[in-house]
Amino acid sequence: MNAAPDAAIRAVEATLFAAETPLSPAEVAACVGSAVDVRAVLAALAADYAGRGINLVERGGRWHFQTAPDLAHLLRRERAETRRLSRAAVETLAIIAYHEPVSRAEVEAIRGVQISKGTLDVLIEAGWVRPAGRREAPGRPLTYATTPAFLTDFGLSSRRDLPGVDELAAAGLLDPIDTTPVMLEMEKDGEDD
Amino acid sequence: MNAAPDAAIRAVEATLFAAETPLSPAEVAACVGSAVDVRAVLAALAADYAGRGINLVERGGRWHFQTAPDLAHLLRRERAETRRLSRAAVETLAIIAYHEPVSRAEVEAIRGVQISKGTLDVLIEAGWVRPAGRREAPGRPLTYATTPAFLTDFGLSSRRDLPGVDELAAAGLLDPIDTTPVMLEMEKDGEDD
Amino acid sequence: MDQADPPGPPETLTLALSGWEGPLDLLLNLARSQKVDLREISILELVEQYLAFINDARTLKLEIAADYLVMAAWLAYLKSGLLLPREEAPDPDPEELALRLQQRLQRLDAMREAGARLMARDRIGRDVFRRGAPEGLRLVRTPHWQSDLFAVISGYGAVRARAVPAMHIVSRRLVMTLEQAIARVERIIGARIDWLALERFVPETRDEAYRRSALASSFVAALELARRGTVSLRQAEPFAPLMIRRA
Repeated sequence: MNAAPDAAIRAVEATLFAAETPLSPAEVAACVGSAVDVRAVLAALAADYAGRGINLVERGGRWHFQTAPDLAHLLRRERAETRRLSRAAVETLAIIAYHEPVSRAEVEAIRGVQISKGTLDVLIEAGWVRPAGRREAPGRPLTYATTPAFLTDFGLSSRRDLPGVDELAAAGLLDPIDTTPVMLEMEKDGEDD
Repeated sequence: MNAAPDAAIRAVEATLFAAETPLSPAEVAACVGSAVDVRAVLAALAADYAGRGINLVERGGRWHFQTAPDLAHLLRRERAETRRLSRAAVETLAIIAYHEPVSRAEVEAIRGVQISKGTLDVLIEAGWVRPAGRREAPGRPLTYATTPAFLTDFGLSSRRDLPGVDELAAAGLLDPIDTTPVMLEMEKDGEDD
Repeated sequence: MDQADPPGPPETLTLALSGWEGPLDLLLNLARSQKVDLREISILELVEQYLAFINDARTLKLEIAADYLVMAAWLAYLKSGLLLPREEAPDPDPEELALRLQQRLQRLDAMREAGARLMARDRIGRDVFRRGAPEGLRLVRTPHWQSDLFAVISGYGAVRARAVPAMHIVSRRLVMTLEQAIARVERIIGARIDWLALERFVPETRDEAYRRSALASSFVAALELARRGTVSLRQAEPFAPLMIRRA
């Protein structure tokens, strides 16, 4: 930019900066006075800011400042956060793995409680569950199955590696150790967030 | 400004421009990456914008862009005049700013009158004053201090920037406040009027 | 105005004083009228001005708030102290009081001035403006989900276990019934005439739960037999051994 912008440039610059909406040249002129050749100043300002982190742009005859498009990533930073699956999500994943393909209603029947919308979303987002087509049955319910990533991430070479019900019983994993009343386990949407 | 600012300058410029609140150098660094010497870039950017219609300023350790003060007449017109503070509120704000942390009794001792209930509320609601803990003294009075927003809104880089603060301190006018009412020293003599 | 005006009939003329925020404010304005630096004002002259002002107000039959009168009284007292020869001056030292009054006026004046200078600064939202429509900075958290095979397997186990009807089995515990205890106490007591501690009636066992059951039952049995008049009980003091003998 120029070292010493003239009064008109400074005025237009400040006006557009403080404005809450993009301004037409006429609106700018209403602020800075009609003595200013607003269009010329806008063009000069746009040139001043070209290549900077802030640009002056025209959209549909109205002007506003915006951050340079190539810097958008600075304004929207992503941070990966490791999160453990909720119990509802783990159980849903397990039921899908043991019974796939399985519909949502079947998962709920097996779990004995409803599953929130977020629970399946989390499993799909994690890449472990995928929609697996509709069942040819009344209502044509969507079914779900596990993905190859599920096998990889959980160290299984195939679903046959999952221990069977008998083996679970032998390992004590079918003992009614769970003392939490099932009825209390009402799921809220977003529980898995 | 320079014709082709480097990537660091552009990044800091865009970040501060997009931010909804003033940012500390650490917050800027969190956006632009720790490889950038944020303080040096901030100084360079502030120099770039000096003399323009927009300035980069530091207030209480945080940085933001704002319009140049001399252009106030252009911008003020369309905006509702900010609420006028009562004389009591102005004086109370000044006393808190110059003496903080300060108790209500101390404010009253300086002003020679009680503070009405609304006065402190107005200052707290404006975001300029906050409760600042209790003093370890008889009665454990609550004290008040100014906020970062006070510095921002009044264009102060820090409390050392308060107008005339050095002269007042040198004159002993910012010494701890004696809250004993003058009248108490009279004892009973002069009361038969 | 910070200070509530004193209650009074609406027609009463409090106007003359209502421009002042209390006596200190009035004093400061009078002091300023001396047109010298506040550090050099004459306190005596100030006292005279104040008292004259209050007197004028009174001759005009104006209602004067009490705190103005208290200040007037205090200033009259201060004046008399200041006029006394130094050695006769009362305690506290009037010169000291005058100095403190002067400092209070200076400080109030300084804060008023500071307030005015603060208000005159370029204020955000009045003189300078932040960006009208900032894009905003957003931190988007992308979750990276974690679980493991054991969680899945045991989760499935928990689901299946919930589906299985639960059967509750109460485990049998060895106890000594009251009837057994009564029979046992009667049998042991039958052959003895000396006092026996309650513990002596409890069979030797390694089963702590059974021992406690036997102790409790033997105690109740002793009470029951005492009620029937079969045995006598004696205890020297609270928590001393409970002694039992044939009645």
